[in-house]
Amino acid sequence: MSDGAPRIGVITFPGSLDDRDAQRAVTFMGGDAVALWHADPDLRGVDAVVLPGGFSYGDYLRCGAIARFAAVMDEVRAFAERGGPVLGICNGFQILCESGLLPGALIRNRSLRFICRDVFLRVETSQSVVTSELTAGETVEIPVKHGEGQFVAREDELRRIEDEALVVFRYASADGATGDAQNPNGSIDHIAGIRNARGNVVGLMPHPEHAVDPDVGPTGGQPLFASLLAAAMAGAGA
Amino acid sequence: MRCSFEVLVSLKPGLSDPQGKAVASALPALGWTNVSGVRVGKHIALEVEAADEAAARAQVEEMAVRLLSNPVIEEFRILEAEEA
Amino acid sequence: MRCSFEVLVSLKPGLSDPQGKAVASALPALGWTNVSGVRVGKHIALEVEAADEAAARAQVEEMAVRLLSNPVIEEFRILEAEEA
Amino acid sequence: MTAPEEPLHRRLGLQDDEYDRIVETLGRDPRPAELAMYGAMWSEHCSYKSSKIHLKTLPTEGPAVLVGPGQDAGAVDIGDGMAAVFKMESHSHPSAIEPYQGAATGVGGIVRDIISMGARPVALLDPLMFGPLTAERNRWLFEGVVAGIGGYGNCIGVPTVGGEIHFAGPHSQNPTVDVMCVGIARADKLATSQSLTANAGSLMVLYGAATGRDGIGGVSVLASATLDASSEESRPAVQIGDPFAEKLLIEASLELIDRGLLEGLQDLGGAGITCAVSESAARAGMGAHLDLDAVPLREAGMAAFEILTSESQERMLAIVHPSRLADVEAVCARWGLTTAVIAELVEGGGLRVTLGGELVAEVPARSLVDEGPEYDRPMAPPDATAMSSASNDPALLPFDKDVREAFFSVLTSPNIASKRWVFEQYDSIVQGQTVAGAGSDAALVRVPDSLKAIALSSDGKGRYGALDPYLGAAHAVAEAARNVAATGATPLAITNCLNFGNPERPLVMWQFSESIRGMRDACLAFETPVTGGNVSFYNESSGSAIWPTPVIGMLGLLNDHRLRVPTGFPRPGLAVYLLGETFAELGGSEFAEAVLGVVAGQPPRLDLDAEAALLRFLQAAAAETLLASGHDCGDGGIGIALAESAIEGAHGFAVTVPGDLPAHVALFSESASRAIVSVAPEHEVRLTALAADHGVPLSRIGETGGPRVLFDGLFDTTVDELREAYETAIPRLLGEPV
Ligand SMILES: Nc1ncnc2c1ncn2[C@@H]1O[C@H](COP(=O)(O)OP(=O)(O)O)[C@@H](O)[C@H]1O
Ligand SMILES: [Mg+2]
Repeated sequence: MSDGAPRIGVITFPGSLDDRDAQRAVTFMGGDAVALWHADPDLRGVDAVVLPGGFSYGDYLRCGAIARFAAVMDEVRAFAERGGPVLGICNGFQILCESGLLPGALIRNRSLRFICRDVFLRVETSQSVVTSELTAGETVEIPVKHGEGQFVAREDELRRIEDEALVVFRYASADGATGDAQNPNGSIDHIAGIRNARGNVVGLMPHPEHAVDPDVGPTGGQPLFASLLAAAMAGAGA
Repeated sequence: MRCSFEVLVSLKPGLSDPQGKAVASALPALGWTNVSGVRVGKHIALEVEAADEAAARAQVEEMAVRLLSNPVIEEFRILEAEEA
Repeated sequence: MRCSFEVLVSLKPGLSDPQGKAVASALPALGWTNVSGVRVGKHIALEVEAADEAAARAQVEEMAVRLLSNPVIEEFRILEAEEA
Repeated sequence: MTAPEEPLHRRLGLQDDEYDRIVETLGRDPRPAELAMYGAMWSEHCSYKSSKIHLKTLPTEGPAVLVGPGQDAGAVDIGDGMAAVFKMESHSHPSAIEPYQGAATGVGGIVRDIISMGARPVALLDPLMFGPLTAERNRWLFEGVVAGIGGYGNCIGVPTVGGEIHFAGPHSQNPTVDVMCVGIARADKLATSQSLTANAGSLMVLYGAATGRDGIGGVSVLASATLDASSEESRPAVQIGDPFAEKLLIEASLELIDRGLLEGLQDLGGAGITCAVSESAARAGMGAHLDLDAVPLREAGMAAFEILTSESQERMLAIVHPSRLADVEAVCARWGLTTAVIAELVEGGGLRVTLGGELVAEVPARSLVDEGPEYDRPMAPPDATAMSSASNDPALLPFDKDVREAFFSVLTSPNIASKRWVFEQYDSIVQGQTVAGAGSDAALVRVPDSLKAIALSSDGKGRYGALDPYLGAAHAVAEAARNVAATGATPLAITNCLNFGNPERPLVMWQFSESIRGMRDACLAFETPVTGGNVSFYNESSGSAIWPTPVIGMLGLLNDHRLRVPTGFPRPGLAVYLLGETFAELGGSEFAEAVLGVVAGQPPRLDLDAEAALLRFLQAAAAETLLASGHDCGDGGIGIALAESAIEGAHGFAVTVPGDLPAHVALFSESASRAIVSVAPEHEVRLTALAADHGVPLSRIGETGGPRVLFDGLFDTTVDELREAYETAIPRLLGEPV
């Protein structure tokens, strides 16, 4: 990769499936993809970390329940505390919730069925490492593919999430209208993705890495990766 | 000594329980209209090798909190140990 | 009267239990090396409105066979009812 | 239930003459464990004893074929030193008992076939057949099978990009669950028996899951002889798939191959360790010492015959030079997989098996693998009173219903209606190469880091097969090729899964040989050789069998995926052409069953030369970028093909159905070798000329445009109305909110 390109680490856990896809998306968007292994003692000095989609440890017991104990997760936690950009996609989102890096949890879809389809997401804030290049109210088209993507949180927690504007994406129609018909999994308040208070840690169920290459899908994931690369450039995690 | 335990994990009340809903909505069709409050959770059986039951139980508690349940949305109960 | 039951559903012995296996192999890394025989199953809590406990229990038996468990691969146990 | 006085070998499924063969081979009476080994290896499932002599007649050679039948999977050359590896297999019997796990473990099995060739699995397809969804049990089987395929496929990161589903009464008791897996490998890294370099002293390393009492029902009769009743109960009727373990197997196996650490690789499937060890040894022209004490067990106290024939999932066997053992163990450990050296290759052809230090079996490896029985079973065509005859041609039946009504009945018949409810449960995009998935005539999967894409379609024609098994098979090959060509790709080769009843019944055997004949003729005509497949017999209950259903898995190649032709109408203002000719052919049609309620008559004729011409024309037109869309005209006829293109592309059309046939015949005839294409006005002249060059008849039947759908002089509707009917049909049948 060209010098000066931000180095984006993609962690592979046993059972990660979209790790290569995330690396490809990073490269496609001009970043330098660095493969990280769950047992690694460090993050190899990357500028941002992506926890990819998949079924870590088969998603047995609970999605992300076992992966969160991986050696590399201590580094991710420290990196996040330093303000480093961390993106959790699908299973990565679940791992971040299990780790306590993000509030709430993800349970079986309302339909109890796995669902793979393109959906529209309404951007709720540009104050996050994946939406700095977007403006609130915009919509992006990105596929979902998950069986356990229903976001839930206890009432008090949910209130905090909404009050502190931690919701980054909601499932919506192309023109930004939310409703049950647009909500593929029954997530509360149509929540598709959230951030931490600082905005450097983001998790979402949809798969932006499958929405950058126009030959194989929509392109709504491009601005998310562009934002992530920009944040990585800024070097907050160093 | 070796003690066997059973850990029962269930969703905290108030949280939506899609599996419970599915079961509940399947019941009437099968002729059961007198059932309510269906909640579906996990049942984990395991055996622990420890000095005494108290020690074993304390460890299972810790395992339940750290791994077997997600305190954010779940609560758990440990069933009486019986020596294996 | 309204009785609450808990049905514990677990894989028949002899069947491989991928979930149990995954949990078991994760434990040592967390410092727990003394755990064995991990099996992961389902826990279903529900309430039944019936004339008496015997009737309620009989119904739960039937529900467990027909709906709550898959007799081909699972076995179940019903926990003592307590009046709700 | 077999009578207790039955001799052991019969209860193991061995015929008396087969038993005599064993005695002759060994020069003594076989030990129980040896009987179990022969019983498993000489079973229909492992030995193909009833089908072999027929399968031999299939064309297997071709310029693109790198690996033909006989290996774990076939392989074709896709250029740039790359190979596509593919195979289809059935898991119908287990799925009938426990649909979720049965289908899930079916996916696991076929994926391991691809891994064992050294290829990375890149796509799955799932051709399925069930009884009508009006019956509760069929809905349970359908929902369970689909969930099982998704549950396993989604968890191992292999996209399910296509398949098909049909519903028919004869498949109620015996659903047909076939799964096709496709892999991609560097041609020079293909792990085949030719590449087997093992010598005496090489080790056999079993890695993956532990061995339990799985899938040994067949030989469980030995339990009474050798085991107590308690182990009887602990013998599971079905298996639980562990897709996570499979994912680790994929990554570990590919790393082992990539680093050149292996001398051979073999998956464990039917007949378990017995098959893997004896095949590996026989292929190397050697024998082996197998130490059952080294096999990691899931349960204590397993008997030799159980360990030998267990079909526990998620296991692989690697042939490793002793100097590489440490590296192999390290790779597996990194992926969290257990390894065990269970055998060693030895000079001479003997397979020597010990347990607890005792000799439990000693047989020639080849006798298990290559010297199994072969049968030329008696065949008999159905008697004259059978359905298939010109006398009950549906085209001659009176039809006075409203054509519009009939059209919507066909469009919403579960065979035709959208399978979205199914394919949205599958991850069709993981690995990031799915150029076209479900909804396209053939799925297109890009070859990583290239412009190439492989085109995949699976097709079975059960209803035609029921009326005429020769035509059923030939049409299946034709439709699969047409689906591939409609995207602009070149059909290269096929795999198949042959789903039939009891081969000991002459009628079933006749259906089988007719199907093989039809497949053979079609494959020769289209130059798409057979690279492998799978035979599933005994799909019947109480004497009534499933429809004879050979399912074809076609693999094609598109050199530049940017030239792909979509199935849907991409925009308004295009000219719509019908390629091919329409005859009064309603025999075995969707219309006949859905509207007239009969499965009768002769299936459409199939002119193999006309079909081959159409295939060539579709590719040529795509290469010249003349086509805005292309869709094969199959089940349901012209009207349905047009509707599917309109729904898929979200653009309506106005057409006049050509010819002077009665309206319902013209609209619903399923005449072969036809397709619907749309073309930009500026390309019409060239298209017409090209069609003439290829001798493909074509007629301009209308234009695309707007939300409206008009069949001139027949009826009028809208794309939205079509979509609503097409998309909600199956959810409605499942009693879901729509
Ligand atoms: N079981 C299935 N799994 C995945 N995709 C399916 C399945 N059944 C049908 N499809 C998809 O739906 C589309 C229509 O299927 P079908 O009508 O059989 O196509 P065709 O008639 O052109 O062969 C195809 O793209 C096919 O791949
Ligand atoms: Mg079809």
